[in-house]
Amino acid sequence: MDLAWVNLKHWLVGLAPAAAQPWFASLITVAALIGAFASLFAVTTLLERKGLGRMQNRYGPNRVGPFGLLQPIADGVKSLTKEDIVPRSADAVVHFLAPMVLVVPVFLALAVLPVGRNMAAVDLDAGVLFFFAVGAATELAVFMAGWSSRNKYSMLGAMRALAQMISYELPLILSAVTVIMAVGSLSTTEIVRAQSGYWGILPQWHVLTPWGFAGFILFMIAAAAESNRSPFDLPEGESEIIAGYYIEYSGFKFALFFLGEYIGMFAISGLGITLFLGGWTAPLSFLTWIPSWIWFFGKLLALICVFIWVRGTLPRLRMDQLMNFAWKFMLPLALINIVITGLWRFMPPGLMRWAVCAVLVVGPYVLLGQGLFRGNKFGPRTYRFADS
Amino acid sequence: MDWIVPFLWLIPALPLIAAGAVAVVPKNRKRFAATAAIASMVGSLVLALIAFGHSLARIKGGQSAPEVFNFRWFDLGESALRLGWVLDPLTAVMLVMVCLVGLLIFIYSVGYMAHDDNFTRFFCFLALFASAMLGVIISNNLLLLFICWELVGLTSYLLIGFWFHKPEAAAAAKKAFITTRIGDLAFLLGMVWLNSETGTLLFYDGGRGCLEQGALSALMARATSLGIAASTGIGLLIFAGAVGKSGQLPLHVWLPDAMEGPTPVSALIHAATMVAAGVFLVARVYPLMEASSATLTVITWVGVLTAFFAASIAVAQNDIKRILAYSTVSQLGFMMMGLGVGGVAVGMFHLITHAFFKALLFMGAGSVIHGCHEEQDIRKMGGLKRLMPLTFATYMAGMLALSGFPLLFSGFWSKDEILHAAHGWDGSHGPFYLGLVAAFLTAFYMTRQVCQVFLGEHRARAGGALAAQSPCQPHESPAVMTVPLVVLSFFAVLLGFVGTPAWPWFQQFLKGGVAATDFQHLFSAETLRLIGLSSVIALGGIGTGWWFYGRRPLKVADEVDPVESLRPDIYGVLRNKYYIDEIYEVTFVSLNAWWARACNWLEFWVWSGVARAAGHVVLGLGWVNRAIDEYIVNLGFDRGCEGVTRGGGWFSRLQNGQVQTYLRVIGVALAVLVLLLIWGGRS
Amino acid sequence: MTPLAGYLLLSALLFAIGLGGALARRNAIIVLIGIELMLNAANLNFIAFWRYGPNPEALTGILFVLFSIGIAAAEAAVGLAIIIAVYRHYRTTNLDRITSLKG
Amino acid sequence: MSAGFYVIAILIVGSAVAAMSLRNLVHCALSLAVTFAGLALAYLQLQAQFVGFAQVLVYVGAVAILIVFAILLTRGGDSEKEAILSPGWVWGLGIAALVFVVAGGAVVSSKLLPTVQRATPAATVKQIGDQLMTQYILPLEVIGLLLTAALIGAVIIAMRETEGGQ
Repeated sequence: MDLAWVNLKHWLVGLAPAAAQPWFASLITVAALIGAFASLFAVTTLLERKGLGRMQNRYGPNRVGPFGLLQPIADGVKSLTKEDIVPRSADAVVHFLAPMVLVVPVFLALAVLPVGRNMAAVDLDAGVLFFFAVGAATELAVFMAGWSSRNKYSMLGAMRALAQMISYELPLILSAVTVIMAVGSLSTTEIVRAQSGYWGILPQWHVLTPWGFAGFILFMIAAAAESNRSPFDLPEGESEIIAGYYIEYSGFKFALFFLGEYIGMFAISGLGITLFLGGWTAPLSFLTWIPSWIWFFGKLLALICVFIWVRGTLPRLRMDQLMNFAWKFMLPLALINIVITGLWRFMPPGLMRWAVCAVLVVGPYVLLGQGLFRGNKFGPRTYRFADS
Repeated sequence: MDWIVPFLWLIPALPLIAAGAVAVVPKNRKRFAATAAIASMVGSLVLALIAFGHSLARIKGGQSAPEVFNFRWFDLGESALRLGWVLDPLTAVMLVMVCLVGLLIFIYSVGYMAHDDNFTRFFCFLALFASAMLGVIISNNLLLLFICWELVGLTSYLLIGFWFHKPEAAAAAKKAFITTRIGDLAFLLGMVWLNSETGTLLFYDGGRGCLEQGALSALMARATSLGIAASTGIGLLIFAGAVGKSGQLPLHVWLPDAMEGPTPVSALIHAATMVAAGVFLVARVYPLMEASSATLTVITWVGVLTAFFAASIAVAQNDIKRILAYSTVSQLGFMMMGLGVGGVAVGMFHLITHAFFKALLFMGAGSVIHGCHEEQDIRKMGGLKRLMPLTFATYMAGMLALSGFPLLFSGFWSKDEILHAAHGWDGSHGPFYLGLVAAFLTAFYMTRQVCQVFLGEHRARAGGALAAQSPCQPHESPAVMTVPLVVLSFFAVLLGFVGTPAWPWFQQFLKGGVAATDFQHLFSAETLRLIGLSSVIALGGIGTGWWFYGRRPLKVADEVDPVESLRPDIYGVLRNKYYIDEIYEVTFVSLNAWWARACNWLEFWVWSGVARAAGHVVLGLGWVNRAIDEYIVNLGFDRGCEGVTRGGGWFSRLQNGQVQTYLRVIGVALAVLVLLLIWGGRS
Repeated sequence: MTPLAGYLLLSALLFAIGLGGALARRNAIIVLIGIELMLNAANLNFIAFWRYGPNPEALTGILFVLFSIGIAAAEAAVGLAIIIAVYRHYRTTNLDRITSLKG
Repeated sequence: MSAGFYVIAILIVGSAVAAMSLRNLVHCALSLAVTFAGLALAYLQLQAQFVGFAQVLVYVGAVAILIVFAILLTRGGDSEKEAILSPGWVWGLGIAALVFVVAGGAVVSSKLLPTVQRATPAATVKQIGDQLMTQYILPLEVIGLLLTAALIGAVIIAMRETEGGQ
């Protein structure tokens, strides 16, 4: 059961002629990845709309199919059949290319995630670096979309998004660096293997160490910002700049952007799971009989639910708050966390190491938070009125 | 207590941590800053005392080899860079001295700087300084020593310029930094040379260090093209670094100006510790210095000349801190001379005693300045004996120690030791006699200073009328300042007894031996004669000073100095410090400025001018041609003229200020270069 | 043609394109882009020599390129900052109009 | 010479030419990003995986974005109204062609190039890391210092002067 999908692939590859087998294997892997995550995308849109609806005391979609379960299909049909509008003054080529440049790297990034035992599409020696490298390409796509539309709202949205993505990329990568330091490898499969042991019944996940916990929290906050999720959704804030860099997109291109955003969120959550939550390993030692890929997708769904929950709960940040938070809070903490990881690596195992590292994690958090709030750097909202 | 050696780094680390902590707290957390700095110094002092005790116990056990802890810093290709720390008697003594004096000065600063807005910054720098200085002391690698040495220089710069809003302070800081850099450059060269000769910069490394026998004999055998042994050359270069840092001739000019810094800084850095770092450096690499008599001769002469010059300058100064500054330069000269003629123990003994009594004098001066509301001119003081009794008593102790008052005070014994060694030096008797004169002058100017500051009537008001009810009445300083004074004066008096000829404990400790009481030596005829001579010199100096200044104190501030009325010409030379600053101004500084101007001129007129002139000449020819053309030959030469004009334009286009044109030339050059390479490879 | 020669030619061509752009265009930013291209051409050379050179066990080529990438990042940051400062002063990025260096 | 090489070479050269010749600066920058990506592919082709990913991360992710920002900050996002070539552009192109001919000639005519095909060298991340932390530690530190200095320098240079230094 654990290796069901792997065996299925081997069986399918065996059907092809010998010369074409490597190509065929790649094709199957790619198709499986795209299929799995695209259907997860469909499920997620429904889950998000339903979940948000419940949080806001309404039903959410409930007309198409039983309990509105067929809503994603209806959405898909709608966006595919809609008219594709390109503004007259837009830079047509760049406008056309932007969604592709967004979606392709995002799918590429999925390739290095081990979604189950022996189920990484490619097992790269520098997997994590690959992930971040292709992730960097999405910034260019955002800029292309915003600039080519010749619309000041989309330009503003693109600039906001760029500034935000660049700012949060630093804590994102730095918090991932802790894991790389601890494991001593950039390979995602290696990182999962390093977490596959158990202390008694508890798993040896990185999130269960002080630095890992701090790193995980930092990583997920930065991930929310990187994928433009609430409360960091300024680039597409509907109430401020309508929809940010994809105002001028409609129909299929808009759907591609939508898809790209969600797949990006899956990819980055998947990386978070791989780095901190033990990848496909079971959370308790007596649960290992459940197939590994179920664990991975279960964790992924759980994280997605957290994202939806956060979106339904927190208000949007202001631009200066966003920047201050990244540069004055996240970045120093991520740097301190790296030092603590080094300390953890060189201290002898035991309760002492735990206590020291925990204190060192909590101390800067409290101090920095206190200092920032006292300086009113990102204090409560202030209001300015037009006539004053 | 063997654990102390690997953990020696804790001693500088504690103040460093304190400096870091103080650096990040807000400006108004004065109490935290002072507490952190002082606590770190207490911790360092405790560790230093442990190290001292450990060293003592080892010597008692008969082991005298330095203990080292070396480790690999990083690999550089094939070779590894190794650092380490060393614990030997020299380190132990210096550690205790720096920590103790530093601690007292830290405490004193709490009072002195209490009203300064930048209190926390001050303590941050002070702690950083202490850390760097302790790093200099413990390092077992010339490179590590150099790093800390430069850090010390940096903090000195920061602290001299602490009141950087005063232009003099900023200028003095810059002067100090640049002047010492000259010496440091030589130091760096010496270090590079040493490394290339011996392959290591570790002092002691189980027989492979650069101060150990193997390396030294190789150095001595190695002759250079200049006809001197490599050991001499390296020794002299390293000594040049010490000259810069310790304010010896001819690089002493920065030290008196450094008195623009706050007084605790003067006491800590420019009297007790940092300026002594040069002396310490010479003592640390003494095996290298000892390897060639030429080096020792240079050290001796530089030292004694400095001692004499600075002492004579001090006679004619009126700024209370400047007198002490020149006195410091002079005493550092004594130390150098002691190192040159008598070895590590002689120089170091004076260093230690001097550190205590000079810190005491500076802090006393600070107390006086504080009490007199930032007045520094001794002519405007006077009569403070009544107003500041505690300061007066402690100041007297320091002054008598510095003057070398016979038998009781520490300065007497250490200076006597130096003179004794100079007397026995087989090079020349010159240093001995010059040293005697310097010692006499020392006693004289200190007496002058004390008489003018503390005796007579207060002269702050014009005409000498003392307004007793004035709010500006001089007052005694708070206890936080006077208590360190009392502690220091205790040491200033008693410290001499650890190194008397009868019981040379200190000297033996530095040599790694145990001292025995030996009254025979004390009462031998030669010793007695020299002790007598020193006593006469010191008492003579004090007496002469009293004759000029004590009998009849100044009445008004602008009265002519008695010595000046005696010999105005000499006094004028001395008051202007032999015009050394002025000489430097007209030689080095103006040479530099002239050279810069010349370069500017060359750049503007020659290089750029050639291009322009070429253009203009050809253009001018074109103009001439056109004139001829228009008025004489008419249209005949039109085309030729155009060609020439274009040629001129082409010349001037070579320098058109456009980056791309330059880039184009580079591109052509690149192509030519590749062609040349191919050609060269073919043939 | 061996693979090494192919990569070297590609690198030379890239270098020449960068140089040509840097020499022929008016805009300072394009000139900077040209310089980036030249740098990258050099990097390609290093990697090609590492891959096909006599001693690929030594990672010198790769490490050199890593350092070169770091330096190029610094260069781009400083260069663009200078361009922005110059733009603020002259209100143009046209190199023909920026001739303060003229003698 | 594999077909992959030719594809990559055409991609690199074509996008580089575009980056150098297009009228719109943003198009130039985007072409430059394509060139960088093509170079990264070339590195992958040459088995230098780590360098390839670093190339994408630094150049496409940072340098290209930086250039785009600079273009927007200097209002170069619109197509240029005047001529894009500087007056002496013929000279410039000539020199560039000269450099290419000379360098290419050197490569083609060289007899020093090894002709023996070697086994693919392995450069794992671990090896690179080990080398960086041992033999090349000093350059690494220097680069770190350089980047810090460049960061501060760039901020200072680009900072507005008008808002009063204090």
